[in-house]
Amino acid sequence: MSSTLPLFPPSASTVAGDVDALFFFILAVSAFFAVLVSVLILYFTFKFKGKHGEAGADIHGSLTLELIWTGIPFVLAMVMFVWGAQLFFTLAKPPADAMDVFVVGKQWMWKVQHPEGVREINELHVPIGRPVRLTLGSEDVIHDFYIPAFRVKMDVVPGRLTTMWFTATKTGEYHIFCSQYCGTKHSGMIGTVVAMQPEDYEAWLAGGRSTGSAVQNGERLFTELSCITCHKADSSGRGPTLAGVFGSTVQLNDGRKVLADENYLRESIMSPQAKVVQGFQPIMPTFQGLVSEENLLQLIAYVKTLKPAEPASAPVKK
Amino acid sequence: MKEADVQQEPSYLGAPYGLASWLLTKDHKRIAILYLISITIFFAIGGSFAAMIRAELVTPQGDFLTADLYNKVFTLHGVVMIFFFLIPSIPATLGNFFMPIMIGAKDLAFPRINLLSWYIYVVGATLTLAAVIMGGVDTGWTFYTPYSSISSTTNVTTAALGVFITGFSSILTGFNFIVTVHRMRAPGMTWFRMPLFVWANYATSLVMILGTPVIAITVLLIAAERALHLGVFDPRIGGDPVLFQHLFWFYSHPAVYIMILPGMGVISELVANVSRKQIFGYSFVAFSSLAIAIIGFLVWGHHMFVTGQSIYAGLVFSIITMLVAVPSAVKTFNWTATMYKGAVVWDSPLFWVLGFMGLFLIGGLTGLFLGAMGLDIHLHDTYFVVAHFHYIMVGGGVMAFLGGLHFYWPKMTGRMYSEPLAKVASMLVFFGFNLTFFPQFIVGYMGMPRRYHSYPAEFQVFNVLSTAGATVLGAGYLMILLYLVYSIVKGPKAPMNPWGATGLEWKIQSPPITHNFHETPVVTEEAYDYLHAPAPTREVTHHE
Amino acid sequence: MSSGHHVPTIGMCVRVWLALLVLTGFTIFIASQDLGVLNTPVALLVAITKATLVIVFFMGVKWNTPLTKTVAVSGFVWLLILFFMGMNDYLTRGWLGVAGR
Amino acid sequence: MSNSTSPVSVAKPHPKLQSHFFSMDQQLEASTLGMWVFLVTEVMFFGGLFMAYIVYRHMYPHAWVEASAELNWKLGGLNTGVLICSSITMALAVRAAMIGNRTQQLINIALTSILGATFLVVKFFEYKAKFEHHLVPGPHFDPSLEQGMQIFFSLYFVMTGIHALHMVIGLGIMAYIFIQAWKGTYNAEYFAPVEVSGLYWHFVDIVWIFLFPLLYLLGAHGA
Ligand code: HEA
Ligand code: HEA
Ligand code: HEC
Ligand code: CUA
Ligand SMILES: [Cu+2]
Repeated sequence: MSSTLPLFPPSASTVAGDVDALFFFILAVSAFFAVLVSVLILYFTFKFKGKHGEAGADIHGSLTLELIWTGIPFVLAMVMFVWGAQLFFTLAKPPADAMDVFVVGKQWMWKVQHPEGVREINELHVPIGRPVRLTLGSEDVIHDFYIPAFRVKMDVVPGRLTTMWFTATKTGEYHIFCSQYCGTKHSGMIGTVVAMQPEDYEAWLAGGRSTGSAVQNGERLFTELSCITCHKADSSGRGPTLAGVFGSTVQLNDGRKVLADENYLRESIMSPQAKVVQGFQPIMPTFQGLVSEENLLQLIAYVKTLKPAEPASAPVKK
Repeated sequence: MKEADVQQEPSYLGAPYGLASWLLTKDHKRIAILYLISITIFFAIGGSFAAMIRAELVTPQGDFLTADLYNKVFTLHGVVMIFFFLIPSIPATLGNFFMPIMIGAKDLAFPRINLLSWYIYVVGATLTLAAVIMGGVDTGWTFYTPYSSISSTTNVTTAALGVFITGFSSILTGFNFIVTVHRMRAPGMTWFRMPLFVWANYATSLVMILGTPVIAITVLLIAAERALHLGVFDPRIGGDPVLFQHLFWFYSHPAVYIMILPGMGVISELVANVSRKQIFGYSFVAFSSLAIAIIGFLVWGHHMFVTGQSIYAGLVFSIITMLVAVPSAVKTFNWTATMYKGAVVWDSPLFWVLGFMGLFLIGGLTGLFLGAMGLDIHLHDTYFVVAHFHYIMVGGGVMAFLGGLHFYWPKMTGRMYSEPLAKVASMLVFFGFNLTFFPQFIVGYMGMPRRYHSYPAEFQVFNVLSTAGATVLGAGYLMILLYLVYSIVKGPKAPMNPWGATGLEWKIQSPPITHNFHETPVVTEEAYDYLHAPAPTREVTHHE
Repeated sequence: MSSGHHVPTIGMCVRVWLALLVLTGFTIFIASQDLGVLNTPVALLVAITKATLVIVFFMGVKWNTPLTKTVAVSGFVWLLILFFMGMNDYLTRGWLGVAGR
Repeated sequence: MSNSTSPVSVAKPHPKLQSHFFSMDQQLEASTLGMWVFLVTEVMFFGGLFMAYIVYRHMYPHAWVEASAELNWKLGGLNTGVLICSSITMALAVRAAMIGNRTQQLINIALTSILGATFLVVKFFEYKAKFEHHLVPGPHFDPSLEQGMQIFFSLYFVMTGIHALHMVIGLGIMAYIFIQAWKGTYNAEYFAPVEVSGLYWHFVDIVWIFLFPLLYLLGAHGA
């Protein structure tokens, strides 16, 4: 342990300061009320000390006071809500240029795959100054990916994908914790984020053993699992073309419209009949049990890159 | 208010004697005592588990218990403390004992069902203990799926059934209270003459009957999934584990108000008594109980901000969470104002009131940190949360329970305990408590996750402090246990009204007779009429 | 003593009974017709009508105190809270659109 | 709400008046209110299952229709009719108790019980068919069925199973009040137990009124 006792976690991401600011604001409000009430009750205890048999003053209440102490906490609470909600939005909407990293949690380890294909376990190397977006999947139970120094955390839920993002600002090594109880070695499901200068990161990437980028792997799987037989680049296959599907709004055959986000893609592969695209038969087989959570992420990464042939009709904005 | 003349009749304790007469009793006061004994046992069990947790966490390595054992220990600590101690604590003991008396009734509306609820509690508790003996259960008290339903290899089914069954005891208590308040009030006992403790218990009962059935069916679904393969939350067949959390917290958030509302009721009684003054803003305190009970049903999603719940839902839950803090604020300020220009007597109840106020404040205010979505991302499932809820549940709930127990002890047992010892114990508990749980706020903000059997070394200092505090805290509790038990044996006889308090319960003999009143009282005055309250009578002790 | 307690007439019971049987037949019939999006609302409407008939007449809420009426309604109101606040989540999961775009 | 209790002093207390009540009226009101409060808890109990039902139906609309088509709506419809008939006999039993007619009480309680038992017998045959068709969730569940159907059947079994359990309890209650009615316990002064049992029975009927269209009738228009 260092000689000076740390009382505060390191702040090493762009949002850490904002989170701390909100923390200090609520702390100030809380301290004010805690001190106010404590001082008052102690003061009254001494000041109005009475004897047995005496009675206090005949006071029943005051509407004005009630309104004041309903109103002020209400306003302050709303400020906290708005501030907290704003921060939450920031933390929930990754910037468009974020680099995509896939994380799969399983009892009791983290498997990480970088866009270029480098994999690591229980470690996550990231460049500073660049937004990183994690797509999280779980192979068994709920886990939670938590980096205290970045003030970010997200549950990793089996059966769906979740996302989180951060931009590291300071180089160094920080804890990764699994923060959702997941069984025996929950407390051992920890790791390290290594935040590096971008050039160091490039060097590290180059030194890592890459087994092909996520997209390349996804493309390979797309052929191996014979998705390609039904999903062609044009509309000649038995299934809809997947070009440009990501981010578009899909019309289903029961009249509903859904947004094709990662979870939709995931569901389309794992339980294809839940949402059937309009004009198609529910013939796509389920790949549940055939693809691992990692392969799934790769497939999705690949599908996301498929763009329609002529850019003019691209439904994806931006 | 002459008293010595009504002291002669045999009390509920003595008439008739015998174990069978207790185990088959329909007297709400005896059932309250049965509950009191049971929950004390469970507090000791839960406390022993807490001691094991704290012993483990002294060192970072996790060398005292194995990881599996640690997980079972904190699970059982949570399950026992919540379902078998804190939820029944005030309602089933003090509520059961005093609510009928306070409204001038001879008993609850359904005495037999009242007894049944205790037996159900015992059966549920036995099942849960059976799960412990058969090897424990390791899911955390929250039983999150799919860990609980498909991954854990421990006795989840047995424990779930235990919780399921205990739920019905809670439902029956709540249902009995509601009917009693509506149908059993004595002549003249209008709604706005009822003591605030009755209001609080009424609000609690609403939560019990509206929320508990949902947790019952939810844990039953887990049992069905494990035992019969009737999977509903299993992601492998397309189930959504987050749905479980919705159902779980639909009950378990309101349940935190089951744990604190009766405590707030007790504090309202105590604060008026120690100030010897009418409660400030009676109707605001009364209605804030109802507001908390009702709005409390709309905020459950604040436990799920980072589970992938939709942002829109998160927003709604967050804003209502902030709203529900306001009635608690109203209560706090009204209690404070009650003390203004009072005649504050420094009897032992005052110490519990002050302790409660301080700790509940910190606990409640830290709830605001957690309710602010952006901040909860960082704090969720860290020791900050652990500190938050212990401040409210132990600092608030248990303090209020102990305060109530000390206040009503003379009435319930007919004996006085040692005032100086009680004051020392309350301070011991207060300081031990803060030493235990304040460091957890810091270590939580630093990022230490909860339910960790081992942890990085930089968090050790705080954990050592915390364990040291827990030792003091445990000693405080043990001390209370000892002098209270001693008082039953050797304590001086209690007078009818040792605190000079208002209310029907102080106008009958200590301990009360079986049907509480010789004749049905007719109520003509508002509650907390301390201007006309009798002086406390301590002298009766001489008549011993 | 039980002057305040309404004794239901046999005629009323029979009428309610017939109405319930007819509604059951109706719901079965309507289920065989495809009404598109109206399928579920119609089925629910019929079920709610039937339940209301049972509650109001067979269970005697009509002749009961306001308190009982409140209690009878409150259970369903609370259930709606569970449904609404819960579905709040499920119906808005795609609210933010595709992350990063 | 006005103060509901009044100190009516009854000349000679009714033998069935429990000592902590003032009057038979108060006692009756307490037990009816009690039953209604209890039924609220029952609403919430089944409500949790309906919540799950809504969520999964929203997620797997297609599987829901497919799975529902596997259920036998004719048997479900028959059972609906049976329960509705048992509701009127129950209502008549309460009426008979209120007017103190012992014979009518006995007949109607017996009819109610017989109808309730019929319901359970039909249910038994339905369950049996599900086992034979590998529609019971778990390792034997037909793997060729689409995702979501297994959850439908899990919910089907839990919902109807718990409903059937309520029916069994209801039959126990019927047996009890039958014996009491036989002894001539109930009359215009004292009929609270019959009334309260009736409330319970009708409630169980209401649950089925919702279960029937929601479980059995989704697949009908497709087929
Ligand atoms: C008795 C129990 C109890 C009570 C009463 C409360 C009360 C509150 N709780 Fe707490 N809570 C728990 C027990 C309790 N809690 C438990 C057990 C958990 C963890 C469960 C688990 O995961 O295992 C938890 C977790 C928990 C979370 C989830 C944390 C997470 O897991 O990420 C949140 C988030 O919003 C929260 C918020 C609140 C709020 C806002 C209140 C409010 O009601 C508090 C209101 C009180 C005050 C605010 C103080 C008085 C007010 C003033 C003096 C005026 C000043 C006020 C303002 C300016 C507004 N609690
Ligand atoms: C009412 C509820 C309640 C109460 C009273 C307590 C009381 C205490 N709790 Fe508990 N706690 C919870 C509810 C409660 N807790 C819950 C719900 C959890 C979450 C579980 C989960 O994650 O699933 C939790 C988790 C929890 C943790 C976190 C574990 C983890 O996440 O890894 C810790 C750690 O310090 C802790 C400590 C303590 C301590 C030191 C006490 C002390 O206050 C206890 C002091 C008492 C005693 C020491 C016993 C007193 C002595 C006697 C009565 C005399 C007789 C005794 C004997 C014969 C032995 N608790
Ligand atoms: C037997 C043919 C077939 C195979 C093999 C197949 N699909 Fe499909 N797929 C379809 C059809 C038909 C649809 C449209 C109906 C539907 O939504 O189920 C579809 C829909 C989809 C969609 C949703 C498209 C949209 O426009 O919304 C995605 C994504 C998808 N498939 C991905 C895959 C992937 C990835 C694989 C391989 C792992 C694969 N499919 C294999 C036939 C197939
Ligand atoms: Cu993974 Cu905890
Ligand atoms: Cu909560």
